[in-house]
Amino acid sequence: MPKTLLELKNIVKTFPGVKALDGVQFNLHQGEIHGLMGENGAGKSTFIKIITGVYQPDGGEILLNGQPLRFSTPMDAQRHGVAAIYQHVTCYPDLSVTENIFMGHEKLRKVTRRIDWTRMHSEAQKLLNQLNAGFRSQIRMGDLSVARQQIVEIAKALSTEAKIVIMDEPTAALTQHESQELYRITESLRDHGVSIIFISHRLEDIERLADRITVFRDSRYIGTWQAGQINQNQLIVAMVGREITQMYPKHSKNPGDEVLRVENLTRTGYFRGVNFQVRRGEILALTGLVGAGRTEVCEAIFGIAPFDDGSIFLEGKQIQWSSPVDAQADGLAFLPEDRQKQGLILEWEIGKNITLPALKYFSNLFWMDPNREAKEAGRLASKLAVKAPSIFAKAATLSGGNQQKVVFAKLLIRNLKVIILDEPTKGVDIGAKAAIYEIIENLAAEGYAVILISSEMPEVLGMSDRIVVMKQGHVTAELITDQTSQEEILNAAMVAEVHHA
Amino acid sequence: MPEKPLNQRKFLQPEQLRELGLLLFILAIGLAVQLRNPVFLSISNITSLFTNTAILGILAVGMMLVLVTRGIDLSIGAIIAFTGMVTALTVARFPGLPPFVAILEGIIIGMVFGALSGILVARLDVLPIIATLGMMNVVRGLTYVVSGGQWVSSYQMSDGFKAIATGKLFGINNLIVIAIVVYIVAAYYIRHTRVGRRIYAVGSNPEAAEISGLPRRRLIFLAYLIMGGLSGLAGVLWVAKFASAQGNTAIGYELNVIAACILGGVSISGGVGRIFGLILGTVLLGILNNALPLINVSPFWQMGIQGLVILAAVITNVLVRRNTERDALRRRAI
Amino acid sequence: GTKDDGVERHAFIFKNTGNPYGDKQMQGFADGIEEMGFEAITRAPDQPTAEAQIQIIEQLIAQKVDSISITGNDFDALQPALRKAMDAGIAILSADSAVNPESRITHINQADSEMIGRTLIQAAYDMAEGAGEIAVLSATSQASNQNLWIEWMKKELDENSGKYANLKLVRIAYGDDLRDKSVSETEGLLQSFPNLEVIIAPTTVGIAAAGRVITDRGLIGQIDVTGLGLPSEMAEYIENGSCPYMFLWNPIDVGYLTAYAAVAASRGELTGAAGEFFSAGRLGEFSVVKASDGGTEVLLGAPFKFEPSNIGEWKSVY
Amino acid sequence: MSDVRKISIEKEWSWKGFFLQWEWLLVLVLIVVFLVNSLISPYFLTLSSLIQTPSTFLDKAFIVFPMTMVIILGRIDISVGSTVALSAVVMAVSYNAGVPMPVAMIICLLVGTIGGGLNGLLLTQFKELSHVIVTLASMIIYRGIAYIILGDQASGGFPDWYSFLGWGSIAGIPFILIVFAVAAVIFGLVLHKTRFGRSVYGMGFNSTTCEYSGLRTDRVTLIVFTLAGLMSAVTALFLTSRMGSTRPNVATGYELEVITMVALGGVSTSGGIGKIGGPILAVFIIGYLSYGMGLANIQAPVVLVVIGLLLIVSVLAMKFRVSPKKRKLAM
Ligand SMILES: Nc1ncnc2c1ncn2[C@@H]1O[C@H](COP(=O)(O)OP(=O)(O)OP(=O)(O)O)[C@@H](O)[C@H]1O
Ligand SMILES: Nc1ncnc2c1ncn2[C@@H]1O[C@H](COP(=O)(O)OP(=O)(O)OP(=O)(O)O)[C@@H](O)[C@H]1O
Ligand SMILES: [Mg+2]
Ligand SMILES: [Mg+2]
Repeated sequence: MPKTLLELKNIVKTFPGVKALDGVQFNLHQGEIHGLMGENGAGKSTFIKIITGVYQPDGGEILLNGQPLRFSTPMDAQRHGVAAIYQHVTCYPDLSVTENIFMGHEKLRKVTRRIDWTRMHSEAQKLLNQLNAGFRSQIRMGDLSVARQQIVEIAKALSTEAKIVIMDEPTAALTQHESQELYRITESLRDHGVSIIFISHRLEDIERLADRITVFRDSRYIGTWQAGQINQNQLIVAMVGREITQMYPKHSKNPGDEVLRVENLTRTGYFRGVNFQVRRGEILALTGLVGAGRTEVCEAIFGIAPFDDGSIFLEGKQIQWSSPVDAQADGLAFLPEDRQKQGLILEWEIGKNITLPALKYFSNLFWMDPNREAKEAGRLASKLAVKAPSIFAKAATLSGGNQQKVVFAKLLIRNLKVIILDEPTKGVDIGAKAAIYEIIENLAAEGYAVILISSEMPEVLGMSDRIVVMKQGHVTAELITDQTSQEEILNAAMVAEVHHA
Repeated sequence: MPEKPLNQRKFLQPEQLRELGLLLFILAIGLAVQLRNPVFLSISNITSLFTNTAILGILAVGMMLVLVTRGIDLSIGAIIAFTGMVTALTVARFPGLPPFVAILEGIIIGMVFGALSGILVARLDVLPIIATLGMMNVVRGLTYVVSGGQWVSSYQMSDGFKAIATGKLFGINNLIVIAIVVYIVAAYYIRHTRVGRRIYAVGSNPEAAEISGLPRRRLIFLAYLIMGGLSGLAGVLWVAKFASAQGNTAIGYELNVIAACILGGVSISGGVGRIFGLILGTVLLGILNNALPLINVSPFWQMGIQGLVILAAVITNVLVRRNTERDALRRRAI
Repeated sequence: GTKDDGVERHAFIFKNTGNPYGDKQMQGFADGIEEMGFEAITRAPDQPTAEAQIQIIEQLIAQKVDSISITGNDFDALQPALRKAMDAGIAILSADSAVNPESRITHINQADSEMIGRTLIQAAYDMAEGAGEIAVLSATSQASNQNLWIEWMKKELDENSGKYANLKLVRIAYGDDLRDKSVSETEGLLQSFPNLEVIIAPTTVGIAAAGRVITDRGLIGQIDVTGLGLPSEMAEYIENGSCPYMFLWNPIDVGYLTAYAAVAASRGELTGAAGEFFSAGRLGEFSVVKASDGGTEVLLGAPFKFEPSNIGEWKSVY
Repeated sequence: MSDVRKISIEKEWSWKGFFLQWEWLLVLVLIVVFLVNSLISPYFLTLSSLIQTPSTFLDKAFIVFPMTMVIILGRIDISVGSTVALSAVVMAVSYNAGVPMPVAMIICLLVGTIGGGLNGLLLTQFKELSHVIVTLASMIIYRGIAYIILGDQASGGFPDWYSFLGWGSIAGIPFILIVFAVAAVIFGLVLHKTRFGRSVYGMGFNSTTCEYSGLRTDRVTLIVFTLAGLMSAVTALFLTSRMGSTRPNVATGYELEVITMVALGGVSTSGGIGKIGGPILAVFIIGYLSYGMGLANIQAPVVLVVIGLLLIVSVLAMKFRVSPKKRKLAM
């Protein structure tokens, strides 16, 4: 019988208007990786924050090594050997990586009590090397990409030499390759006796890592299984409450005329000589490692960022959008990568968020028409199954996946020709994912051209007609989905030669 | 280096670049003034430039800390007036009071007001600009009330008290010495102590600070407390230097201090600010005040010129920085 | 004016609060009014602006006071407000710093501007021993009385160009009545004109700042400061020699004289025509004379000279 | 998807929520001010006094409208006082150079508009620059230009009819109050009922999202700062009319007074929050308060203290009225 390290019983937590946890239980063994799963909004992140003392539970019991205990602050939890990597990176962008790692438990010199920079830098670098990070610990956190910030968060958890490490969707921002790296690290931690709670929406993460799996649904505890005891379908049923027969909808492949074409698109320092086109009714996947420049290319097309050379053609006519306003007017829509910073106004209600890109449609001459707005927002929110009591709920109170659905609704409010989706299913639960795939497919079927930026191989292979692979700002391959393989894509993304101009 | 870094090592960090730009700007202005009036770079003029800028510089340190926490303090002009008035009244009453006691008194009074702002902002979550705007009115009003509308004049102050600002240590004016000490302590504090770094962390991301359990409120409170203490110190120095305390002392001075900080690269959105930049920002303002009278600019033109120079300084900075960033991108192998 | 409770009320508005010079004027005014058995209202805005004074005037109109005497922050800008007060039957006077003749019955002038201007140049001539560079450190470039005095200084220099052939007015600087600015302007003067002999500062903050700089830099005896200043502020510098002597009138008397003029005016006994006489309590009889701005004024008398021998007794008075 | 969850589109109306609005607190404060004033001065509570009084404090209140927008945007404009001075000075100088008065008034509005527009232009062209430093610089520059133009002179001598702006009444109601009411209605509608207003609020919370959502964020910034300039010029018109002449140093310190009113009005300086009604009430609270205390001949420093305390206390009062449950962002 393995030793139970942490046990939670009957945990209840209510937010104004929402019961986030309703009598939830959980136990964690010494030296296991415990997968925690559930739909968006099931209460996973809230549960984690209760363990680490960010929130105090309204009811229930927490036992650490059999002793009842409550952490009043995360610092407190850290002292008891509990470290957490939160779902949304909580870094200090203006400080160095070293400081981000050691903030809260800085290394001090013995007598003078001054910060021991030399030691902190070298230890931080050691941790980074251990994680194969490939950047220096002196650089500013804000200069790193989200994926690299995630690595720093892991280093931070390691630095506290915690007995329990909690990871809330650590792979959401990572590519396949980087995820592999993370698996390796996680397993080696476990092998050193650390217990790990691992939250993810990706079945392959859980399949690969978890020794046991616990599922929450609608704020309730559903069950705990040994990894071998439950297959994928059963797991999905546990999470969603029904079967999802088909993750990727059947795609009717009969693309029409070309809608958007980019030729030799170049932005100094970001990407060079990018060519591709997308046709009516087609889903084009844009894939590659994080930092390959996919986002930058699409932002340049959308008019948010400039480009130095090359041209863009919409339905055969050369155009140049100097701002998203023009791009939108011509029927281009863009779903940004970072839904909290770029996609939503968190303090606003759902409805207002949805209508933001199309204020013009809801105003007569000057005046806004709130009724029309509410109707349309309600229609879209229902269509995308946003889980919220009303469209007047604040976006900040939604779970990650539901927030993403709201951002998605923002796109659908306008008439479109081309849709660019930058990692649309990042951090989205499996039910919502299926829904989003269906929406994407419907859009393609209706004749829209879709550009899908994705780092998830199954998604790329399951959804697209064609695949463009980027590496270091260059297109290294253009592949027909039906005639390619995962190996070929990864090869183009990681190994292919890039010819520097 | 065990590994090849992915991000190329940059020759200069963006902040350093910014400071270099400002430094060049200052040198250019200095040169231009020097050509018009050779007195500018004389020892005596430089001494007076720094003496007159010392108080601004001391205040800028406190304001930087407050700005780093995403705050702002508009009450410092009023606090200077109040502490100056009260210490002057004390000195007038007890001429034998040792100067350092007067300084201490000023610092303590300043810290009391700083603590009040700190409680309002950090404990009661009042927005900094509102809390300190309110404090500004209250403290300024109180200054008139405690003084009964009277001034304290130079003959009422002991020589020892006035020597706080006019005396010399190692041949250097006390004000400059005090400013240097403040800068050294501040530089050490924000770079090498835990609390100092944590103030930056709180400003950089308050939510993260909260979640990782930093004492966010206490750190913000501390920033206002320090600002208050430095304002109190400045109040004493001000009164000692000008040998007069009056109700409208340092009215509107907060804007000068904020300008010095922002010129020096402190960001009003928190988390960013360096001592060296602060020195440059302060010196640039000091030069503007010192140089224009020297080169015989009509008094009616002085204001316009000062504003233009400030604008030119910040815009050149942006342009220089954009340019170097473009170069850096060009060098990046893509 | 209407009197609800039978007691006449007379108001005095100074430039701004927290100014001991103004306090003394207000005190003198209140003394005079109360001596006559009436009620005095003394007001001052927190900032020395015409806008703020207009608000106070309106408040006084609503209170239906009998007279308003004002130390104007602006020569012209108070006219509409003061006209409104006049239309409401309130007697309007200006004191110390004038408002334009259309908006006042008469002006109580602390001293003849011409005399001040000329006296200050003569003092500088005396201190420079007949030759050398002199500079003026004024308040703001807007201050109307300072500007008038400076004009008379220039006139004195021009009209007696023979006598002042070797006296050179090199610069007029403005310290805006701010301590820090006045100090850096003074230092600017010292740096720019190494041969400077005398600084004339016809303003309290300016003259004290100049005295401070001269004292700090050990230039006592080399550069002399003179002008107009409060004895309390200047005591140290007169005693240590950086300012051999300076001038001022008694602000208490300015206020006191204004009080008597205001009461007389509110009764219609004083209409502001040149040649009229009225009596001002302990100060005796005064006459209304023509002023250089086209209106009329009442002159308090010659400015008083403060020097090492008498500063001791005055420094604690005002 | 099969199980489409129904999401409500009916807005819940709650009396509690309605009465917990900041504006009600301000109404309460205003009533208290009225009561106290009529107690301390017999001259306060007369109809004519109440109606006529606003003309003594409304001049700077025109800037409160655009400043509300600027602050909702999460910015601040400290150049408004200087813009008032510059546009007043240019108007006076051009009138005295022979330009007909109506044209001079249009010039005044133009100068203000250009001044505000330049701020907006700088902020949109140099996004790296902080709004504080830009408007601080223009604050110094605009007043500097006013000094360059007019030096130590005053300029005035306007035609008689011009004084009607600041002093005249229509049917017993001060003209300035009428204009203020019209402006309040216009700004209220623009801010709360139009697309533009919605964009302003959105940008106050998150301007990146607004940009990605295809709002013309630069244009909104430009318009808001231009409005600040324009309304400063309107203030200049009324202020000059009230003073009959102008100087380069008029309207000093207006920026902080205006910001105080906007802050008391419940507009959050961190952006996105606030309604037009609050600042309007705050204008009258501060105006009547200082007028009433002036009637009682209370000295200016005391008035300062009272206004400062009022600002702090009312902000605190609001804090403790609504439950202090703070929204935590999903981490
Ligand atoms: N601070 C808060 N205030 C109000 N409601 C909240 C708050 N935080 C979370 N909730 C609500 O609690 C529920 C659980 O949210 P939680 O973030 O724990 O979900 P999750 O399982 O982590 O979802 P995801 O997979 O999308 O991250 C959701 O309905 C959410 O809207
Ligand atoms: N070697 C490098 N040195 C400095 N910056 C780099 C380097 N490689 C990439 N970057 C930049 O780092 C930033 C962050 O990358 P990010 O993770 O956002 O990837 P991305 O460009 O959005 O691509 P993708 O969407 O394919 O992940 C990008 O601006 C990228 O150009
Ligand atoms: Mg979560
Ligand atoms: Mg990307």
